[in-house]
Amino acid sequence: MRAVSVEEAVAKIPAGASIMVGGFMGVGTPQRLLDEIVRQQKSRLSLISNDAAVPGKGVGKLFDATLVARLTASHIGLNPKAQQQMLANQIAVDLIPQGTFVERIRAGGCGLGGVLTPTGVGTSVAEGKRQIEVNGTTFLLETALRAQFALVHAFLADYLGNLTYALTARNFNPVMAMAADTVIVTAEHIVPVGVIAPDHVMTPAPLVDYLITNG
Amino acid sequence: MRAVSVEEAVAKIPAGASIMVGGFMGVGTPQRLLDEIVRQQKSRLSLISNDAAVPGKGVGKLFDATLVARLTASHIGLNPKAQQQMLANQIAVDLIPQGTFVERIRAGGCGLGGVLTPTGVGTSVAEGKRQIEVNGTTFLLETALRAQFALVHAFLADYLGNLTYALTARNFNPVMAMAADTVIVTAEHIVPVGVIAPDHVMTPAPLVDYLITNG
Amino acid sequence: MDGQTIIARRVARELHTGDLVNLGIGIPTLVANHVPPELKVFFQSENGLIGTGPMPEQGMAHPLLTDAGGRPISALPGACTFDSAMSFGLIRGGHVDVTVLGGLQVDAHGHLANWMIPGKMVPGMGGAMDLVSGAKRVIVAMQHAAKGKSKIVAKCTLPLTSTRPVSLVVTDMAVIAFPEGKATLLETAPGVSIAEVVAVTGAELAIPETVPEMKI
Amino acid sequence: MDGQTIIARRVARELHTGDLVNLGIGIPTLVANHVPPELKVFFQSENGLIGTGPMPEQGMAHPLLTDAGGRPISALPGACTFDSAMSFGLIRGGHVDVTVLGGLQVDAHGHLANWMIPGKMVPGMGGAMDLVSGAKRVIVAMQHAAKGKSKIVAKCTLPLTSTRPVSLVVTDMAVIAFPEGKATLLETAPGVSIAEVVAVTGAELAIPETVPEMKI
Repeated sequence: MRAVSVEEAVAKIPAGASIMVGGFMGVGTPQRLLDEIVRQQKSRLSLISNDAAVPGKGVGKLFDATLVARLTASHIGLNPKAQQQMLANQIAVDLIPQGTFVERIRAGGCGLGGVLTPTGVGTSVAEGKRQIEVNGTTFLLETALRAQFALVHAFLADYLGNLTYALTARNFNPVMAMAADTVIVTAEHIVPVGVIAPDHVMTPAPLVDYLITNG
Repeated sequence: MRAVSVEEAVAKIPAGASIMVGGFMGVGTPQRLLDEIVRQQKSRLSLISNDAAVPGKGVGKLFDATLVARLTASHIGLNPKAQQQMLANQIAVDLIPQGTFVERIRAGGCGLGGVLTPTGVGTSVAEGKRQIEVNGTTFLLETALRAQFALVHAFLADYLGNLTYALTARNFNPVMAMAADTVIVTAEHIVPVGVIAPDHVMTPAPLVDYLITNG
Repeated sequence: MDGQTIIARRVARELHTGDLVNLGIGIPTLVANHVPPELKVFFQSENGLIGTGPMPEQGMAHPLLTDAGGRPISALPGACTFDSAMSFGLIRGGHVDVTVLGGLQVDAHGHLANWMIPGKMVPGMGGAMDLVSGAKRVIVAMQHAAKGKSKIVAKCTLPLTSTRPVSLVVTDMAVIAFPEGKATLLETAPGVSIAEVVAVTGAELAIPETVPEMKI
Repeated sequence: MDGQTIIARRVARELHTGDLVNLGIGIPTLVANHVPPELKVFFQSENGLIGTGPMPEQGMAHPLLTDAGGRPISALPGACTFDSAMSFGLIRGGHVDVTVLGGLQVDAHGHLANWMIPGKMVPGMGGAMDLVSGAKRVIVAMQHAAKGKSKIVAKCTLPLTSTRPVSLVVTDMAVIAFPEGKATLLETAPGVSIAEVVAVTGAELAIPETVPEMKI
């Protein structure tokens, strides 16, 4: 793990990169990283995020700045800008069930090729997907999902990079922290080693590549 | 959740039942439940447990009392009694890689039909299993594993049934607590509601069916 | 009593102490207000919480504690939090005893459509498909008809949420279940006759010998 | 210096600050004793810990803090614990930078057999298959020969642990890698000649122009 400024971290992300961003309707989202992505105008991003938040908040800012070329998400209904950009074919959008979304990312982070889920069998979600029967039940094969970068927001980060999350801001963050080549973290508080008890660490330090420094 | 005596809880387990037992080499194992199973001589058990521990400890006691008919595990090398019973064909043993073992149980608990793992491809583990290719890589299809009963050992349990585990005694316990029809829990300490902070709960209360009372 | 309150009160009677319950947005959210205090139910918010409590008092909201719509909530004593993999493990794995969801259409076989109107509303399914596939019981809470058209239809014309039939539909006019895959009228709302229900139902309804009035 | 110490010291030189490292039982365990203190390495114990420390002082052991063999260990400041699904997610997902494992046989293509001797030793594979499938680098630490027979063989006769070739084999006599799928002698142990290595190696060995002596 290296501690770097937000400018230095975002400079590592090329235009056109695939990025996973933690958060649920903007809660638990690394806002400082998103602001800096907008400032550095990283365009044509392939965004993997549960939702599109709302304009002006969380990943919503990426749609305000029209920096997204492709979106993989479970729900974008509360961001009219993302909806407009989708309907105008400015963004290619892949909408998938939320449980499938998180399970595909988990598979990507855990070295699994995919999982068999009952969700979506017999619906439009099944189109183009392999169906596999196990003991007489039909499942969809949903394949692993990874990204070049995971942008993660923690509550506490210690000097080694151990992370904890608070309340409903945990959501997709610990899962995404396993599923990207490079993991960049912002934290509400950076604390000395030992402040987080071993049993309370949710993302182990070796998973973190860059921790954004204060100020 | 109901709080019951260890005698009452074990009385609910019929002979021949399938039971998942948490613990790793006897660490994090619900010892009181195992002792009572031996006392009540529940025989022909189908045991799902990472290992066979050692004679006299943890699930090792079930082999001492020859109560196991079938074992699904990843490692039994440190229990000569389990080895003998396997080699004498007194126990049917299914040995599977540890990562596959836990992932199959997780699938069982999370409503997945199975997972695709690279582990075991091209080895004897692959025999009789479906192989599935994803983006040019071959994976084994490993199907979900569930049991009638999960016997779980926690560090703290609150009056509602929320659980935490300590240090390396967590291991398979939270995963198994999701993958059985009936979940029976022993805890080192039973504490009032609120003693365990929401972010530190590892097994949510609604998963627990029976908590074994003190004494 | 208005239609939404009738629905919410009737659905609340389906819950039991110890149940893990997930409420969708819209009318389902209102159910929480009608659960009697002696009933100890666990409410899950799929963004990562069991034990959701009411809106916090003025000035007490925490930005990291919200419902799935991003609105501030509180957490009851004994609440717990988790990541999204666990949240949907609970949902898909059958650990949620009851989910209550809104509906656009429910058909004669109990199939639900509630996530998309092609060419019009394409918000994404969020957690709806997992909830209908995985929860032990799926209750649809919706108005019986919208703009004069029945939402109970012979066959869904909108994209399905799941091929698994729902357990129960509670509307402002009736309670309907699907024994043996056939829409069956179980109860009528206060002051609503069987004939009135049949008149505004777009699917064939089996009518048992006795159809009691909803207790709400 | 005895053979085990040679192996452990040489393997330790493969580790870098920040690496997440998993050590198997036997000789691999000894590697931890030879890591220089300025090297900040994370050691994983697959029963659920990153940050394993040395045996606790007399009277300080805790029954809920052990290694994968059930022996008491300690935890360093900054350690963290997790369940087995996470532990093997780390392993299978390529988050472990280096795993060091014992071996029964390694063949000319780098295939490892280390978990079973049919009819004799059937303990189960534990975590070995996941580690060899998933860790970024797999290092085998073993004696070059046992009972006069080379453990480096043309083709494994024992059941394979994985079809993925290992990255490096470190023995009491040599360091061997498998560039382009071919066993290649990289280094010899102090006082051991190339000819001696070749004589006790059961597989064809590519010998580069210069084969330096191990730095240990």
